[in-house]
Order: sequence, then C-alpha cells, then structure tokens
Amino acid sequence: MNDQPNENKLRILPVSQAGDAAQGHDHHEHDDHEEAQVEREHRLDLAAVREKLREKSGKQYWRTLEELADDPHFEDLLHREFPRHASEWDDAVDRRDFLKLMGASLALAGMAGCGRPDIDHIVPYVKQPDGLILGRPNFYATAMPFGAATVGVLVESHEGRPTKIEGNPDHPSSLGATSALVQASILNLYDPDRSQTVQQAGEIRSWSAFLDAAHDLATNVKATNGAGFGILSGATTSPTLTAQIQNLLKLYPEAKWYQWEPAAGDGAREGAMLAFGRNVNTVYEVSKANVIVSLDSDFLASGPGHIAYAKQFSRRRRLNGPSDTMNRLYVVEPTPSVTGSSADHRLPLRSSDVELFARALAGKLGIGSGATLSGEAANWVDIVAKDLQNERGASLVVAGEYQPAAVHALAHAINAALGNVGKTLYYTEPIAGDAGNLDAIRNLCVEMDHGKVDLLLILGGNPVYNAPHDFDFVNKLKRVSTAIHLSPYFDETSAYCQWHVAESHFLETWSDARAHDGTASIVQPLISPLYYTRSAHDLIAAFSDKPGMPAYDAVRAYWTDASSHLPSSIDVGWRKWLNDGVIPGTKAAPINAELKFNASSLPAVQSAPADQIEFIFRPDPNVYDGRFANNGWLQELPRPVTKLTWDNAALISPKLAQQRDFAHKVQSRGGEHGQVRVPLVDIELNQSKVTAAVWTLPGQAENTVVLPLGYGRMRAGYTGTDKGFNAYVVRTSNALWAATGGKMTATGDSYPLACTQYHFNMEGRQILSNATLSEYQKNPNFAHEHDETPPKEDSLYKAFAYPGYAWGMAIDLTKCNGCNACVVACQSENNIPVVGKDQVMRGREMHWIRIDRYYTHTESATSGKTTGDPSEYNPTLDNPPTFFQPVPCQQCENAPCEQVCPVGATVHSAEGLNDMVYNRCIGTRYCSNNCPYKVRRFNFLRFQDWDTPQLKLMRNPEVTVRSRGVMEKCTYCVQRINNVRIDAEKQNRTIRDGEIVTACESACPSEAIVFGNANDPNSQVAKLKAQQRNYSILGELNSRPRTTYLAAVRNPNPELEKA
Amino acid sequence: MEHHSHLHGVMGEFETPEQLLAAARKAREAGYKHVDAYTPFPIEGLAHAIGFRWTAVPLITLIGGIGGGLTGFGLQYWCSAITYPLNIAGRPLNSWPAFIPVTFELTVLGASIFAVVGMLALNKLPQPYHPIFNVERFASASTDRFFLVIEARDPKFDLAESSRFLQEASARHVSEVKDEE
Amino acid sequence: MAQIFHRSANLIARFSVLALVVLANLALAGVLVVARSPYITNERVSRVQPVQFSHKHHVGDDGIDCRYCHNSVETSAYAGIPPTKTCMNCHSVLFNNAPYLEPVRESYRSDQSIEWVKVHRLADYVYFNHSIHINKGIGCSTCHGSVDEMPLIFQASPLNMQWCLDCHRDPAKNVRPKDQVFNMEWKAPANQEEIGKKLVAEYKIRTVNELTSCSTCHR
Amino acid sequence: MSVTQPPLNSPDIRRLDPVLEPGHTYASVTDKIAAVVLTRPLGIGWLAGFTLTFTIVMVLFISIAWLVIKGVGIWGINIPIGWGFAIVNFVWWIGIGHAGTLISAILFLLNQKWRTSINRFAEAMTLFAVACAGLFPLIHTGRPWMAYYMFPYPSTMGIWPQFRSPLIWDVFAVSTYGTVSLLFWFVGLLPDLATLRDRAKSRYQQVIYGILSMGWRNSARHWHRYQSAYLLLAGLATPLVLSVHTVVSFDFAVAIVPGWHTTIFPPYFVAGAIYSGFAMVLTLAIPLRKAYGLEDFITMRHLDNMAKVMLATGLIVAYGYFIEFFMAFYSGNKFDVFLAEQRLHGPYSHFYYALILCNILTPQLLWFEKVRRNVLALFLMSLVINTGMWLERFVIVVISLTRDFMPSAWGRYSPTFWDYSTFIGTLGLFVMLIFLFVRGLPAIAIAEMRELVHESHEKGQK
Repeated sequence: MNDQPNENKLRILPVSQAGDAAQGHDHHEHDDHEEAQVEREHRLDLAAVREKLREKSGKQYWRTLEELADDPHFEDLLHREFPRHASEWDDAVDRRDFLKLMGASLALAGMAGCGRPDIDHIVPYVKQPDGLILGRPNFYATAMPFGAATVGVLVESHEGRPTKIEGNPDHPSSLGATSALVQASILNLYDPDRSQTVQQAGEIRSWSAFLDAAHDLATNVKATNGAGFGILSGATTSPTLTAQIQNLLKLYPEAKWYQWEPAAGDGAREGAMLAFGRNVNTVYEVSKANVIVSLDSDFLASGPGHIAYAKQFSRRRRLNGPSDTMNRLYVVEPTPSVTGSSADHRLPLRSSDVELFARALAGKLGIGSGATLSGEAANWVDIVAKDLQNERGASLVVAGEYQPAAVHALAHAINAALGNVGKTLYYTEPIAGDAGNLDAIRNLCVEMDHGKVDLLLILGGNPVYNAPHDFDFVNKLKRVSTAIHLSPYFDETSAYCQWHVAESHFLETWSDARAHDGTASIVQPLISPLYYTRSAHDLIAAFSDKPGMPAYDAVRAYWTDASSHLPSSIDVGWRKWLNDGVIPGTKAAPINAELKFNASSLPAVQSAPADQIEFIFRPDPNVYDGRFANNGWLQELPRPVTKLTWDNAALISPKLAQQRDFAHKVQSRGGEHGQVRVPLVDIELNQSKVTAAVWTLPGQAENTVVLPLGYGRMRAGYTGTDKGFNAYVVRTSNALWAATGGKMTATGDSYPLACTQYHFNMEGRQILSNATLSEYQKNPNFAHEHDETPPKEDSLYKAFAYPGYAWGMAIDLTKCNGCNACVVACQSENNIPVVGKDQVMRGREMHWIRIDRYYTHTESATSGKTTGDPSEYNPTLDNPPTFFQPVPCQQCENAPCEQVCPVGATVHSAEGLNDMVYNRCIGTRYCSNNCPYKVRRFNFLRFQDWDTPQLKLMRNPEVTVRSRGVMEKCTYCVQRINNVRIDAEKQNRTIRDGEIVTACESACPSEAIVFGNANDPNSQVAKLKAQQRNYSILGELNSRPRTTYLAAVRNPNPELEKA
Repeated sequence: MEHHSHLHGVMGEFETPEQLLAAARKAREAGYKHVDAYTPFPIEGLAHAIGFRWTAVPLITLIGGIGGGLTGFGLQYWCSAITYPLNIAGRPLNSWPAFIPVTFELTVLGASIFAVVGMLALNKLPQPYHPIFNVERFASASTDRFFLVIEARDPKFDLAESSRFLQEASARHVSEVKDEE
Repeated sequence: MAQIFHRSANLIARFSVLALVVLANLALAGVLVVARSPYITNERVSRVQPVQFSHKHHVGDDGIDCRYCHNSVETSAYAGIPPTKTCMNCHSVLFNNAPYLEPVRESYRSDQSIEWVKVHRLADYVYFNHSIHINKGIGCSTCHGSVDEMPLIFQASPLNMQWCLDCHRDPAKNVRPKDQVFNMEWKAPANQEEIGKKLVAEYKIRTVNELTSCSTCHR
Repeated sequence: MSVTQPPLNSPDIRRLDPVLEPGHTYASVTDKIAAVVLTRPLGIGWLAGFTLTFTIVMVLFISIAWLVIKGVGIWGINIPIGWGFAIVNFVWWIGIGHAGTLISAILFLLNQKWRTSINRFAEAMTLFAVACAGLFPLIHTGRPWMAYYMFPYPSTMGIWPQFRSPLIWDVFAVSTYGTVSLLFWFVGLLPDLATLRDRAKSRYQQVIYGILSMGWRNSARHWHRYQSAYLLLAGLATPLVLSVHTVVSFDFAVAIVPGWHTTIFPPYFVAGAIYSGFAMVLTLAIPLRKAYGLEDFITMRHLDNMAKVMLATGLIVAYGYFIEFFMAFYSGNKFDVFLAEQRLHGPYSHFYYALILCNILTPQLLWFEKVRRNVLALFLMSLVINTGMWLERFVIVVISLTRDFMPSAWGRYSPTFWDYSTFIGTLGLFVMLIFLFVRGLPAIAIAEMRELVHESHEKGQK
C-alpha cells in the first residue's frame, strides 16, 4: 500500500515542548519586525498556544508541534526555560528506552509500508528487561477505578506499551468480563489531547515548582489550622487515597473534604439511612434470584458490580434444552435501558411514578399503606407481587440509582419481607465512603460563596461543567484565592483554576481500589507516564507531611499497615496481589442491618400530573457524565438502544412525538444506515434553557423526556468539544434526576443525527428468531419453523472437507443484552479506526461487529413503504419487545463474497475461516455488495490515523493496520487463533477447547458469544450448535455461516401475557 | 522516367467493372498467368477471373480461434486447480461453468487477431512502395477507374503484344508500369 | 500518381511492425524479471552497519550458537536482536579497547541503542514466526544461508511470497532433524525427499492446504 | 426486423426511400466524403464544439486526480451501496458501445445495404464508448494503482486472478471487445485510407494516410482475402457483441442481491444495449448529416430503420421489466417481492416511474410513421431513450442495493459533485473523440458507397 508511511521510529513530545515550540513559532513571526520581542521568547504563554491550536485538528496539532520540535532554537530555549525539565528529558532513560523499543516492535511487527525504503532500522534494547521476550505480549493485572465502581482488569502489554484491556477472572466485579467503558479507557491513555504538564495560570510549570508553591500554600493553611482548605474529589474507593486524605484532615483539622459525582445518585445512601438508620452497601447475588424486579435500575449495564451482575444474570438464562428453567426479570422504568430491553416484562412508567409503583408493590406485600395505580400498572403490581411471593428468599427487588430514598427504602423493606436478605443480597459497610453527594457540593458552594475557601484541591472531576446549574459554581470558584485542579484534560474547570496538574491515567500510576463487594486490588502502572502527569496521591502528598512522596510508597505504606489483619503480610503477599489483581481477605464482610423503617411513615408521593412532561437526567451510556467525551471509540459507538453516535438527543416517546408532530427525516445520504434529520427544540427548565435535538424512542414512557448528560463540552479536546447539547445547563439541585414544569418548544430548525441502524422491523425474515419459554417448551424447534435452509446434500458440488479444526461461533441471543462491550473490544483488538460523525452519517463506520436492535410485534408504520420509522406513530411502538443481535462476519462456508472477488483477496482457509487478505485487495467493493449480512467494512478514505504518534503506540502489532482503499472485516481474531495454534504445535498437541478466546467473547459480560472448534463434539461451541435453538441468519441463502445463533428465549409470566 | 529502369508490366485502364471483368476473362483465355486487376471496390468474380481461387484466411482464423480457446480454458484451469488450489466460496476447484465466458472471449480474440494479421500477411502488407504507384493515372484506382495489369514476369508477356491485347479488350488507355532500380 | 515512399519503405515498414511486437513483449518480460531480481528483493545486498559485525567471525570462527544472541528464536515470532548488554558480556574483556567497538561501548555507557540497519525485510502484512519454523525442523541456514561464511550479513533468499510458497507446498524438501536446526554445515542428504517425508509426519507438520491458507501468514 | 430489398420493378419501391439518393457516381460519393476530411476548412462550429468538449475532458482529469489523491470516499457510495455512478456509467457506456459493432457485423451478415452509410461512425462511436466505459472499472477501485492484479501475470506472489468472479469476465470481455472492434474498424478503413492517400494534396497528409493504409492498392487478390477476413470478423463480432453485455449483466445476475439475481438479465441487458446504442447513433447521425450535408447518404430510410430497431428492442426491454415483476411475484421469493414493492413505493420510486416513461411509454410513439420520419422528433426521442437507459442502470445497480437482506443495514445513496463531474467528464471525452474522428477519417465507408453506386447502376441497367 503506497500510501502507508513506514513508521519504525517514534518520538513523543511532552507539551512543555509544545508550549515552547509554539512559542518559538510566535517568536519567528515576531523577530521579523522587532528584536525587542526577544524577552518574550522566554515566556511560555500556553493560552496563546492553545488559542493558536484550538481550531486545529488533533493531527495538525501534532504536526505543528513536531515540525517545531525540530526547530534548533527550541532545544536551548527549553534549557533556558526549564533547566530541570531539559535535563529530565535527557536522562529520562525509561522513556527513551521504551520509545526505541516502539521502533523495534513496530518495525518487527511488519507494520512498515510498501514503498520499501532502502534503509530501515532495528533499535534493540541496551539492557533488555527481565521476563520480556520480544514479540510475546505480557499480561499484567490491575484495576480500573471508576467512581464508586472498580473493574479488575488484565492488560496486554507489547514491549512495554499497553495495547488491550481484558477482564480479570479473579476480580469479583469483572469475573473475566469488561464493559464498553473499560475497553475504551485505554484510548484515553493515548489521547493526544490529554493535558501533559503542570500549569500555573496557563503557563507551564515544573512539578518541583508546584511542590514549592504547595509548600508555601500548606504553611499558610497550617497557620489557620486548615480553615479555608477544601478538597473536592469524586467518589473514590481507594483505601490509600482515603487514608491520605484522612491523614491530611488530621494535619489540618479545619479542612473539609467534599465529594461530588454528577452521575451518582444519593437515593441509595439516603434510602439506607431511611431503612436502617445508617449507610450500607448493598451487594446482590443475582444468580440466586428466580424473580427479579428492577425499579428503574439498570443493574446489568451500570453501577458498581454491573459486569458481575450481568454474568450472574445470564448464567441463570443458560438453556441447554427445553427442560431448563430461567430466572424472570420485571423492569419498571421511564426510558428503555439495557436492562429493561432484555427484561421478560417491561413497564414504561414515568420516573416519579416508579415510587408510586414501589409503594403499591410494597402494599401488596403487606408493607405500608400501599398506593393505587391505574391502567396496566395496576394489573402488573398484583401479578408481580404474586410472583415475588411464590419466590420468597429467591427473589430480588433492585432500586434504581436515580430513584429517591423512598424507593430504595421500600426495596430494602420488600427484600426483607420476602426474606431475600442474606440470600439474594447482603449488606456491607459502605465501600466508597458516605459523603453526601449533593449536600457536599452545596456546602462547598456556600463556603466558597462566603469566601471561606482560600485553597481548594479539586481531585479529578469537572465541577464547573457538571455542578448543579443553580449553584453557579464558576463564579463561586472565582472567589477561591487558590484552586488547584488535577485532571487528565485541561477542561472547563482547569480554565478557572490557578493551578492545573495533569493527571496520570490509571495505567500510568500506582494506586488501589475496591470492588463492589469490597475486595481491594492494587492498581499498578503498565507504563511510565507518557507526559509530566501526576496522580491524586502525589497531589495529596504534596500538602501532607510527606511532600513528594511517590504514589508507590503511599500505597505500600497503607498496605503495610492494612496487611496486619490480612491472611498474608505485604512482604509475603505483595507480588501475589499484583499477580492476581486482588488482595485476598479484603472482601467486605456481610453485616446485618436491621430494618428500622415504617413504610406508612413515608410522606405522600408527589408525582406530577400525568399530562405534564417529566424531564429526567441520565448519564450518557457512552461518555457517561462527560469524562469520556474525548474518547473517539465511545463517541462513535452506537448507543445500545438508540443506535445514535456522536451526539446526545432529548429522547421522547412516539406518542409525544405524534402529539407535537416531531417527525424524523431519513436523509438520502447515508439514509437508514447513517443520517436522520430531527427537529431541534428549546427546552426551558429551571429558569434555564438549552437547545436539543429530539429523538423518538419506542418504549419510552409517555410524557417523559430524557436529557442525557455528558455532552455539550466546551473544553473536552478535539473529539469531544461542541458535540451534542449540555443537559447540565438545565439541571438544578432541586431536581437532579427528574424535573417537571419545563417547556419544550420546537425551534423550527432541524439537526442531522448519525444513527447506525434506523430500521427496526425484520420484515418477516429469518433474522432474529425468538420465543417465550413456554413456546420453546411446547416447540423446541421453533427457530426452524420458517427456516428454508436447503439440506447440504442438495448441492451439485462436493462439499469441501474440513478435517482439522473447523472454527465456529455460537451467539446466544437469550443472553445478549446489547451492552456494546464486544464492539469496543473488537475495535481495540483489531486496530479499527474512528471515522467521525460525517462519515458515520454517510454509512461508513468501521465496526467489525455491530449490534442490531430489533423491535418485534411492531407493525411497520405505513404498509408498502415499511420504513420502520419510530416517528410514524402506531400503538405497537409504545412498549415493543426489544431484542439485540451481535453481527460479526458470519464466516460462511459458501461465502458469497469470495466468489465475486476478482483477485482472490478473500478466500477460504483450510480451517473454514473466510480469510481477508488486505494487501491483495484492490477495493472493488463487490464482496460487500454480495454479502447478505453487510458485515464488510471499506476504507473509503484514509480513515486510519498514520500521523499521531500516540495512536501508533496503542496499535496491536499482531494485526495489520489497514489503509485507504481496502475492504476489511471480522476474522474471528485470526491473530489469536494463529498464536495459540503455534504454541500448541510447538508442544505437538491439539488446541484445547476455550484456549482461543476472541476479543468479543472475552469482553462479553453475559457469556453470549462462544468460539471454538465445531469439529470437536465436546467443545462448548459444538454443543451449543447441536441445540435445536441453533440457526443461521437467512439460512435459505445456503451460505452456511460458521457463526450461528441460538434463538432468543424470554420467560414472561403467563398471567401477565394473558392480560 | 529518364534513368534506366525495368518494366513491371503494362496496365490497361477501363471505365466500367464490366469491361474490366470481360478483359480479365479474355486475358486468362489468352493464356496470361500473371495478371492482376485493381478496382475501387471489390467486384464479384474478378478474382476468379484472374485465376485466384483459394485463400488461407479462414483456416488461419480457425487456428487462431482454437488456440485462443484452449489458452483461455487452460489458463483458468491451471490457475484455479493446479498452481494454487484455493477453496473459494465452497465451489469446486475446476468450476468449469464459470470458466466459459473467458474461454469464449479468448477464442474470439484469437480468431479475430489471426484473421486480420493473416489477411495482411497474405497480402504482403504493409507494402507502402509498389511499382504500380509510378503510373500517374493509377490514382483513380481508388475512385472510379478499373485497371488490368499484365505483369512482365508472365512468360507470355510482350510489351507491344500485351499492350495491343489490352487495347483490343477496350481499354480506354494503356500505359507501361516501370519499376525503378 | 507519384510514388510516395521509396522502395526501402517496404522493408522498414515490415521490420518496424515486427520490432514493435517484439519490443512490447520484451518490455513485459523485463518487468517480470526485474521484480524477481535482487534490485527489488535486496537479495545478497549487505549494508553498512554502525558496527561492521561479522557473523563469519562470531559464528564461523568462534562457533557461537545462533541462540546466544538471537535468544527468542525458539520461543517468539522474532528471533530477537541482542541488546548491547549481550555484546558487552564478552567485549567488556575481549577487544575491550578496540576502536571499532567504540559504538558498542558508547551505547552501553550512554544507554543509547545501537541503530542497526535492517537487512531482512519481509513483504508487508506477512506475520512470520521464527519459533514455529525452528520447532518444526526448518534450519536457520535454510532461509538465511550459510551465515557462518558472511563477513557482512546479507539476505540469502528472495523472501518473496513465491519463495515462501515453494517450501509451504513441499516442506519435505527442507525439513531437517531438529538437532540439526542450528547447524550451519548441515547439507540436505541425497535421500532428503524420503527423510523429509518421515520428519514431516514425525513433527506433525500441517497439510499443504493448511500451510497455504492465506491466514497462515496474513492477518 | 430485417428489411429486405424488394425487386426494383415492384410497386413498393416508390414508398421505400433509397439507401442512396439517385444521381451519384463513383467519383461524386468519393469526392463528397473525402472532402470532409481533406479539403473542407475547420468550421467555427467544429472549433467551438471541440474547445468546449476539451475543457470538459479537463474536468474529467481533475476529477480523476482528486479521486486518486483522496480515495473513492469522495463519491456518494457507502455500505451497503458499494457501487454507485461509476458502475452505472460503465454499464451505460458499454451498452452504447454495442450499436456500432452490431450494425457493422450483424447487419453485414444479414446483408443489409442500409448499414453501409452509418456503420463507419457507428463503429467509431463504439470504440469511444468502450474507452469511456473501460475507464470506470479501473478508477472505481479503492486502489486503482493495484488494478493490474486483475490480469493474469506471473507475479512474485504466485497468485492469480479469481476466475469465478464476473469482474474478471468483464476484464476479458471488455478488452476483447475493444480489440476486436478496433480491428474491425481498421480493416474497414483500410481501402478508404488508401483513397485519402491517393487524393491527399499535401505531402504530410500523403505520408500519414500512406502509412495508415499500409500500401493498400485495391488489387483484386487483396480484395478477395480482404472480403474473406471481413466476413469472418463480422461472424466473430456478432456473438461477441451479444456475449459482452451478457457478461456485464453477469456482474449482477451472478450476485445474490435481490434485484440483481435474475436469469432474464442477459437477454434484456443485450436488448437494452442495442436500444441505447441505436439511440446514440441517432443522436450523433442526425446532427452529423445536417452539418456535413450527408443527407444523400444517410437518408430517411436509415433513420426510419433505426427507429424501427429501437422500437423492437425497446419492446424487448419492456418485456424484461415485466418479467422481473412477474418472476418476483410468481416465485414468491420474499426478497424479490419486497424489492418489487420498493421499486413502486420505495424512496426511489420516482426514478422507476421516470424510467418507465423514458424507456417504455415515449418510444411507443415510434409506431407512427410520422414520428419516425420527423428528424427532430427522432433526435429528441434518442435523447430521451439515452436518459432512460441510464436510469435503468441506476435503478438496477443502486436501488437494489439500498434494500437487501438485512433491514438493519439498509441505506440510501446520493451522488456527490465528483460523481457528476466524472460522468459529465466522460460525456465530454466521448464527444471530443467524435469531433476528432469526423475531421480525421472518412465518417462514411467510401469503398462500400462505391459498391452501392455500382449496384444501383446495375439495377438501373436492368
């Protein structure tokens, strides 16, 4: 491929140079006319640099920096400005080593381009680290701290650069699986827009300079005994950090610690207080529950432990035959969530009506005075209550994170009444501290307002952007004499802080974190910081009695003490802890919290009048509260249910859309698979206004409008800035999660949204076969009712034999909940590029595996046209059954794509893989046209980023990096197959079942994807394929896919079915 | 033409194809062997009249066609089944039905090229120089005049004799065709 | 009409037609030949290295085993280029002040890698794995030639796909007993064909079908 | 639909126009046609036309350059619609490229005298159309510089083209068709080149035509072999013409995409090709005869016959459309049925109705002799049909792809500026080549015209 540069040497510029460099740029322009400017050279006005670079794209940004880096002036400029930095740069041995090796690994990995340059270097180590074998990845256990949640992970490292995140089977919150966010977090590490140095008022400062400043500040607050010293952090589960802060609070008795998580609710904590008079942490044993009722809880896809819960949940839905049983899930929620979409019964209710429902349910179970419901809900409550009764001790009621205290309290009461406590759930001491979320930020704002805060440490978080609007955080922050902001990006908040400290990525620093059940893990760095970044530990230490204490020492110190009451002391255990990724004996012990709660004492519910629109705020499924806004993978990842990318939109119900006649317009460019124009509306709420695009979402509760948080960022970086609308603008403290009394008026303008799947109707084709458990038991063969697959022997040709391995995949649609983990895992494993909103709108996104979302039992809106357009209202859209179907390459044995390729760039391997040979492909796109499943992806333009050095570090050297003009697609992770096969052959043995795990399979929290050798009757995949539920999409085409599906089976309550 | 040169033949010019045809037949009867006729467009029976019967063009074409066809199928079979047999879409290595189009095309290609090249070769073309062009009046051979040439190499050739013969055959004009050394 | 061309034109015309055809074919053949020539494959081209390291001396004269430096060849896809440390193991004592070894010492001192010039460049997108070939009885010299006689290393084989296929289609002609893999002197015995067949079976070398599947080398 | 020549004494003769207006001699036809090339000065019209088309060709080059720089992403194509304008244009041009060889070959075999005065530039048109067509399969690839992978040559990779792919069949079919048409054309030109050589005044004209004519000297022996070769070529070209568009139709018929996978395609593509081919011949012939006063040679008889051919082929095409629907509903294949409905009601239905209007309804006017003999009407009609045939290819290529098997992957297509500029560019290229042709070579086969004169004389004498 001529247009692939041959990158075998790399260097990374810390922004200190960037600043310099760009300044150097400045001074070139300047000394043209006046030498007097020479003095200015020394000043590094980063603001100006940013100004200069703002409108530039990431690529340009880096290019400018690089050409400037070669500027002779700049090196000595650097020395003059930062003698210390400069020298540091010179003997930053580890960094340079690792860069060299980058060269080595890239060159060796054969990523070199095709315009064979004659000279090409190999840059070996000077001293090779022990245990490193060139070309063999190492895996290290660590943990990803994420607010109150923590996911233990194993990180794949190629010659010192982390390239891929896998779940850690030993970690209780992972059980070997991951989520989309965890998978994507590695991209943040290599994000070129990351903040890279310490800055004071926009000027680059050295860490030591900061330490000095910190020392002075510390002595000042010491004088006042800490009065006016505030620490604002997000929720943290890090024992070390907590200890450090506690220690700090001892040093400064007057100092205060505030915690603010914009996307975490207070309901759980307050509910616990209400129910038990104390805060507790609730751990669910989902696997033990036969009947689960979720009161607006998305416990399968968000919140602490959700990955583990999804795994446990799916294990209860494993069907080996019609005789097997399943658990049953009822979900009551205002807007379709991943959990709701995969429920057996789903009841759309406005957020404020959920409490009503909870009370009614409690009432039915003899708790409190109950409540009266109307319509479907009334009928529901009876049946659900009965179902719960029947499963005493084996049922579970889960309250949603964004529901008020009452709902949580009621949930506790119901679980207690049903005797579920200690069976399907248990309580522990709180894991993430129990600072009141909203109160904390409120108090802080009050203090700041009264000028009582002189020194504020902001550890991560972005309050200027996401604090409740009515608190007017910005102006109050301005009253703080010294605010220090630690964050990975120079974001909205950084701009208003005197000091900005670039924060290290969790793969760059030492720390520790606790799982949802309390189990602690050591967070160990995979790579020395790419830039001059620090962790919260360093920052706290700077103000403690041990300034400059490295995070490592802090962690060691904490666990040296802590290990005294652990099975093994730190000296014995440390290496094992690091190796396993968990610290044995740290699991939180169950406590028995006895119920001091009288449901009747609850104040009357104030649910808004039914005709009033209720606006609810939810973190975006992908960018969460906004912290992932600059993550291209997540931006381009279609939202699980809406399938929207690159934007958030106000989600409304089809009925509401009809009333307001908000119609969607499918654009001819891209069309159903790409671009949809939707109306823009002004949303006036809480004396504030925001303009948003509206999206009609089937299954949404009528008169509910969802405003997803995390968008409309002003300073997120190249990828995340100015995308979507900022819902925080209309979010106030009195209505953090649900607000009424707002107005929604169409502006008359429209806005294009990038939607990867618009058509939700299967048009009666053999695509996603599904049934209820009872139907399945009656007719185990239901998946083949309309299956017209011709028998193999009907072929004129003699079928090819696959005597050796026959790779195949089985995807259980009963288990898949559409969480997207597989999509990002695949993107990360296979170097799949991000193409941007415009290209997605043209229908050119590159995901090798996509998750199709279908609504069944929907009549297509207007006959004949069958646009499957949710904005064309019909009653079936009010609450349609939703199903998800992951679609990777089907690896057909009679692959239609192969037959039409003129150059044989896609052919069959002896093991039945549909090989794709990128360097043979000339890009006729005929294969894609002829692919009935449309799983092939084409590099219409030069989508792959060949210039940004960081992104090169991230790439998987085992996989070809495709460039412009070639077709690509899922290969069953052939690189993994080959590596495992080679190892097996070296030992002269056959590959064991489960030895090869594809990226999607390993990421999947619900074990829906199984890969293996279909020829081996004992392999898991063969067994699944032997099931009657097993079928191929569009079997009548006789393409004989190796990827087959197990029909979806749901377990609805017959009684509710009748109704 | 002053400088010495030898004779190529005598040329009779006729007004109509019919006269030429008649003259040509006479010439044959008179026993002339090396006779050629030149006409602005092909005239039925003329070739026969000057004693030219069989042409190899069709045979050459046939050979070309067969050659092309065999190459075509051979190539495809060799590529798909012998040199690098690959499982493509589960189709047999020798998917002969799929090989028909290319085989056919190459058959036609071979035949056509052989036909044209053969025709030119047999006509000894290209041959930009030819003594007959020396005759001024010959230009009208490509417009509206019809010529009969009795060549000097004909054993029965005799300048005076042959010229008279042509005149008797109602040639409008008779001229010598000289060939420069 | 007057003669337009001289009589010689006939010869010229016919000759030039012929020439055209011949030249066109020659040109075509030429391209195909060049594509296989060292000019493109870099076969037998040795490079100027920062240190003119002699394999002849180290392998041939000193008899150092390949794996002493290329120590990951049995375990990893990459044979491994030795770190400076490996050189210094000996050269901290031997020739420890030889001027031409200064770059090595300098590298060790300054912790700056020696930048070797790549000699064996595989075609793009090929994922070659040394360890499996070593483990299945393909000797170093089969592809790298008699390194022990190369003062300056050069690429002994064309390393193009056709060349790879030749062996993947008939490994028997190159497979040798495992204990001979690192033996530079090993020459194929007269009865290589039958021995090879035995070894192929013994080492469970995969079928030609599998060895010539695209994904065996391309990902 | 062969119109055989009735005996001269039959009363019909008065109703049937001659293929050559009376009163012409060998000399007069030769003069008149050769004059266009040799003596006639470059008219302002010609210059203007040439300059215009030349600029359009520049646009084409720019478009292609940009394409190579940026990639096919500058076009409107996407997943699922992997083929857009490029392939539509390819099929359209190839179709147009059919009339030429067909007129020369098939009508020659059928001994249709009226072909004589139109075959020459019909063949030229074929060559130019094929040139335009051949451009697209090349540039539409993602990596045009790798397109040579499609040819069977001994590569160092040891791999070969995949001969089961219709695209490879295309490569062979189109290149063969190009070559054979060129040969056929050249052979036909040989005697005329000689004529020009003989009448050329300036030295360089003599030399140029001298070289091109290879020293053809109208010898009876040469004529004999010549005729034999020409007849054989005609015989070979006839099945070739049919095969080429059959192969092109295989690009679709062999694929499994609903709307492509149809057995009716080969015949109906060929018919369509001839249909559009004749339309294009008319589009060119009518202005040409006007501009160079060749009404005597391209008479109403020719126009009338071509109109009849269009009517006939048009009806076959209509039958094709009908069968597509019939088979969809008769077979009951849910994908085909769905696609049929989409054509009528889907987002692109207006294209389909436009197509029906252009290709089926309008041409029905050709039943009326009045229309067939109204030059202007014919000209407009030919334009309409050309448009219609382009629409047909658009409907087949693009619209089928927008609604295939997986509803989740459905998409739509809309062309970009570069799609248009490339298409218009090839139109410019085509017309420019025509301009060059009419001034560089005899647009009508002179020798064959002389033959025609000869025959009419013979008849006269009877």
